[in-house]
Amino acid sequence: MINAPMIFSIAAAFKAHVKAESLLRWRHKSDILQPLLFFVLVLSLFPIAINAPSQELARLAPGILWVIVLLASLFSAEHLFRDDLGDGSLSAQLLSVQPLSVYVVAKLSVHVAFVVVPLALASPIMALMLHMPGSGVPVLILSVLIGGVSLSMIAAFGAALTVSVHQRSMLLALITLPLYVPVLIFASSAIQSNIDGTFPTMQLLILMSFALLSAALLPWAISAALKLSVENK
Amino acid sequence: MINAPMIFSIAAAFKAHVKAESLLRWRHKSDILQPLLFFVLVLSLFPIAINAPSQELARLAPGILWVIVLLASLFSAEHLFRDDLGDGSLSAQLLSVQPLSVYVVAKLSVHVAFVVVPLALASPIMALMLHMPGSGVPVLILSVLIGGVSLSMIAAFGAALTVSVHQRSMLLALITLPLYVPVLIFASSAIQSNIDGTFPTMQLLILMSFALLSAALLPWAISAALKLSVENK
Amino acid sequence: MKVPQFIHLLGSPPWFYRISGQLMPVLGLLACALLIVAWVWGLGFAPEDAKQGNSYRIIYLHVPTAVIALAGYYVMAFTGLVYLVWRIQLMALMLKSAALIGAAMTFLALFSGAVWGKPTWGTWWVWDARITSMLILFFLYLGVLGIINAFSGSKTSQQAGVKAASILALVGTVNIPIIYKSVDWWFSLHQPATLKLTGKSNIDGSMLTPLLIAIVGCYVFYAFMLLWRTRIELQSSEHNKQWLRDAVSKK
Amino acid sequence: MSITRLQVDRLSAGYERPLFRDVSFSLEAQQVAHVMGGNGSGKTTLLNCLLGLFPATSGDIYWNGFELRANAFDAALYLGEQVNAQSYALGLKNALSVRENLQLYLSTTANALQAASQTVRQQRIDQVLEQLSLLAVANKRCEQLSSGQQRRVSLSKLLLNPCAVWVLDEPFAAVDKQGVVLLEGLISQHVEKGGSVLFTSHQDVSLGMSVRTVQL
Amino acid sequence: MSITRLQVDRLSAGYERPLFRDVSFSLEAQQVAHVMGGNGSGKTTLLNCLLGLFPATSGDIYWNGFELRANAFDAALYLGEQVNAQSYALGLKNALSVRENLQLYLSTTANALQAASQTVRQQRIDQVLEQLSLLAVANKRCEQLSSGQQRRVSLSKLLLNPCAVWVLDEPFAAVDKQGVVLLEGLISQHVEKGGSVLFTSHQDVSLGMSVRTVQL
Ligand code: HEM
Ligand SMILES: Nc1ncnc2c1ncn2[C@@H]1O[C@H](COP(=O)(O)OP(=O)(O)OP(=O)(O)O)[C@@H](O)[C@H]1O
Ligand SMILES: Nc1ncnc2c1ncn2[C@@H]1O[C@H](COP(=O)(O)OP(=O)(O)OP(=O)(O)O)[C@@H](O)[C@H]1O
Ligand SMILES: [Mg+2]
Ligand SMILES: [Mg+2]
Repeated sequence: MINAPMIFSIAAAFKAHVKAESLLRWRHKSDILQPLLFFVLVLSLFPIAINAPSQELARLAPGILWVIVLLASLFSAEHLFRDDLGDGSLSAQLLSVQPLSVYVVAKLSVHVAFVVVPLALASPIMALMLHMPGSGVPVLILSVLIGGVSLSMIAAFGAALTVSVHQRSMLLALITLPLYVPVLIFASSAIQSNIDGTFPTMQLLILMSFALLSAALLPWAISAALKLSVENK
Repeated sequence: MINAPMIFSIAAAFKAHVKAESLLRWRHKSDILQPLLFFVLVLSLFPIAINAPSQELARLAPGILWVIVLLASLFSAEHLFRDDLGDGSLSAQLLSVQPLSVYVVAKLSVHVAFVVVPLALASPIMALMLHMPGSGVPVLILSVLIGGVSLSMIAAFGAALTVSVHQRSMLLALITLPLYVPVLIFASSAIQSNIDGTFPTMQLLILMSFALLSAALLPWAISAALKLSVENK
Repeated sequence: MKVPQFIHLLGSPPWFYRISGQLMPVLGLLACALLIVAWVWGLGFAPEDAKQGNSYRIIYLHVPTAVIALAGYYVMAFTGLVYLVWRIQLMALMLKSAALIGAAMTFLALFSGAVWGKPTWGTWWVWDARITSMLILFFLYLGVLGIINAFSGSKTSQQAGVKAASILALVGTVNIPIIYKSVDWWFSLHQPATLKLTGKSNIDGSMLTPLLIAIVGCYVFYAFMLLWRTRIELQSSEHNKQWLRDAVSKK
Repeated sequence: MSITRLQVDRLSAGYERPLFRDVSFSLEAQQVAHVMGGNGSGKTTLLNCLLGLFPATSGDIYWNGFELRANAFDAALYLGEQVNAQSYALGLKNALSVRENLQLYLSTTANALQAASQTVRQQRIDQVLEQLSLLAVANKRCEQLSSGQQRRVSLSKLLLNPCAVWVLDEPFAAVDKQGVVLLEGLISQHVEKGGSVLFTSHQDVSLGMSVRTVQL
Repeated sequence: MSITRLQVDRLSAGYERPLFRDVSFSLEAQQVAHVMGGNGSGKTTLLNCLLGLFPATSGDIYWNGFELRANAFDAALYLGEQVNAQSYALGLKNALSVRENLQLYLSTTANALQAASQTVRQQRIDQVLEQLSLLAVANKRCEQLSSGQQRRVSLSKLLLNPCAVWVLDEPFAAVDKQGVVLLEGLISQHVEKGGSVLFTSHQDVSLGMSVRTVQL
């Protein structure tokens, strides 16, 4: 049995990681609802705080919605790697022959599926609550879906950098929020221009290229950051 | 030496807890700046996202500022009891002859000093960034100082209830934000009415009574919640 | 502390199981009867509203659920109080049931209100005092459910969870009047008069009677649901107890 | 005439199923009891019950003749197991140095040195650190210690706070041979001076005195 | 003719000051080495160095003749110390059951069973659980286990993944007597079959074979 050949396939490992990660999320079922709840909760603070007539709310809606999407994606990424560092699975991944990026990409895919997709699906209801004109809704959903990919990657990068740090939430915000700005600009501009009557092809294409760029580059940065975090532990 | 009398004074214990807690915060110096940074960062997202003329921003400023104060106080309380539960100090406190509330009140006082006071001091700069009229600033500072006490108590209550829970940030938000609403209302109303030219005596008095009420009642609820969290661990 | 007789009885699951078994058919039938009468009357026979046409008829669902939603929170908090003071296990189960049913009722009130809003105000949602308070109430319920759900390990941690939920419910009870009052005050400052439709009722008497019946029916329905859910919880938590097997096999 | 420090009567506890049923024993002054049992037999659970940190299903616990109510006793000093998901950790603050941790311990718990001057306390702490060979790392933060050193810091509380009953969950885990001998010595001395010790351990312990066993 | 599995040449490492200097040793097939030293002598640090999880100050490490680069080897199976602030924990997911943890382990690491069918793997897991007397808690979540049971779950990876070199940091801590005997047996068997083991322990271990010691 000793020195038996180690059979190993990247595709199989990817699938296994996706399965494991989904299982873990599923085990904490209520966590799945949490970004959504956060979305609704923070959203309802604004009308209370601002107490403005509904036309004005409607005009602010795209901006407010997108700020909340940023915050929700930020805080839902906070714990992405924490458990794995604490329980030793991260160092086990580092020791394994498999490239760390397989694990990273699998984890991120599950994260996008469990966080970004629900946020996108819920956004029409939120738009309704802020009296946003119905014409803006399809682009809103699209922008959250496409922009959400970049947001998740950026937030995961921040989470990987700060995972070994004591109180990480605020530091994470500090790293992540500035990187979010381009996405925020093009996303809220897309919705606004759609409400104003022009289909925002340009903005959506730019968001798309952000998404591709971050999905292509950030997993490497994340892997490198995770290695540092293990050594720093 | 065995059975030596146990000398014990509530005042001394309170002082010792305050000292220890301040030392711990001081050890993680960067954590002190974090609520402030969060405040600035999230605030600066709004002008980008909303893209409104400055008069309009100014009118929204009290509301937006206060929503961010809520979020900052929420997330800075998240880890209040986490370390103490994890490293066993909380169960040591439970076993001790001292009432748990001495520890709770000491911890909360330090929290208010390290979070609420800096937020209040920083708020004028934030008000400036949103073009809020200078006349609103003194009341803004007052409202953050007074309202911040209730917010800290409420957030600490949420933190105590959720400290033994796996992924707690969102559950904490769910518990805490609804309880924040009255503070939010009277604080933003106070600033608004001050800008409009009347000194908001009534609102400030109400905020003050909220602060007294929560400072008088919630420490008990927090102590009780902490006991339960140890059992759940 | 001296335990009152009634509370003492509640401490005995077999007693509750027996009594609720007898009460439930009565309550169930009564609720059905009242609700059928109210809805048939309200939907079929009450006159059309001068301003809103037929869409107002959703009031027969909307108002009863809204009323129960608030009352349900107090019921839940009361069970929590009794549980904290006397440590009666049955109250823990009842608190769980009350939280679930209350949240469902609140959701129904919000949902029926939104459906009503579309034809009346031309929009699904409006930030007016009562609606906002109702939404906050919904969050308060979700918080209690979230806590119960989060403490889901062993039996001990479930008990700790119910205690935590009770504390939260009690804190919420102190807060609800404050929240309602402040929201009401705040929105009355700025709200344009057109949105005051939910304000003082100027409902015709012939519309009011079925509404009152529907409200009473809904209360009875709530009581029925509470007993029913609690029985289910009881069955699953005491599934290996002898008295339960006896009680089930007697049927 | 001996003083009964701890009296346990027909105690039962468990999670879904009972882990132990009707356990009865007592611990008097100048006695040592070793709680024995395999992995998962319920030793940690038993200790937590005795201190009111875990609810018992039935049975009674008396400390110095009074019934147990959690949160109101100074009868015992409890050092938990070295981390395990649901057990109680060592009670050390990672961010503080060893010395700061012990100072904090002295100032926040009720103990004989609470009224003593700063210098007296400081001296006592240095003595204790010396005894446990921790002087070299006294100014390191606890998170920078090895696992055995962390356990030693937690053990030094036994010397700082002269409590009559020591309740120790796996105190010999992670300490090296020299440390085991040292701790055995501490326990013997404590018992000779009239103290009582209740501990769990998977290792054989040689205390040079009779040890009651509580088998789970 | 023996295969050199691990070769360490004049290795030094430490934090502010060096913990050990110029440590050299080698580990061949069918050999066991016991890393010895008091608390804080640097055993855990040494093992982390060997696996590339901590940077050495100087010296060379060769695994199967190749120089160590972190993140690219399947040569060894490393089980860390049971939690301590800076060390590596057991690699178990608290929220998953024992069985799920082992399934996850099998499916996400490169191992001989990776291509095997679901049933084969399941059977193997059940065998291993039986061997470590964990069948009774196989469906409990790991956070609900006692510390010894958690350690046993982590040890069961040794049997699931037939890796040539085992690197074990305090594997005997927290396990009961019966568990110690079991683990000693596992180590002996592994070595007889041609494996190598490097471990640390403060307890005396009787393996019935010659053990090299590496003194720090
Ligand atoms: C999501 C939207 C809505 C919510 C959450 C909501 C909530 C409530 C609540 C909490 C009550 C209180 C019952 C009481 O005070 O005892 C109520 C009553 C009522 N609502 Fe709504 N409502 C909504 C939409 C609407 C709409 C669109 C209308 C009609 C135009 C409407 C008309 C009424 C009326 C007529 C009453 C009875 C008033 C009274 O008895 O004084 N509501 N609603
Ligand atoms: N992050 C760190 N920063 C500074 N010093 C450290 C750090 N981690 C460990 N040390 C020091 O390195 C030394 C060796 O630690 P290590 O964990 O390797 O010891 P060990 O031999 O495994 O001890 P034990 O038997 O207690 O497990 C200790 O004296 C410790 O104080
Ligand atoms: N939170 C929990 N939920 C369910 N079961 C639990 C929980 N905590 C512990 N158990 C179970 O209770 C049993 C006893 O655990 P305990 O920690 O008391 O054992 P122990 O005797 O201290 O073991 P060890 O020697 O390994 O430290 C174990 O079988 C464990 O699975
Ligand atoms: Mg134990
Ligand atoms: Mg070590």
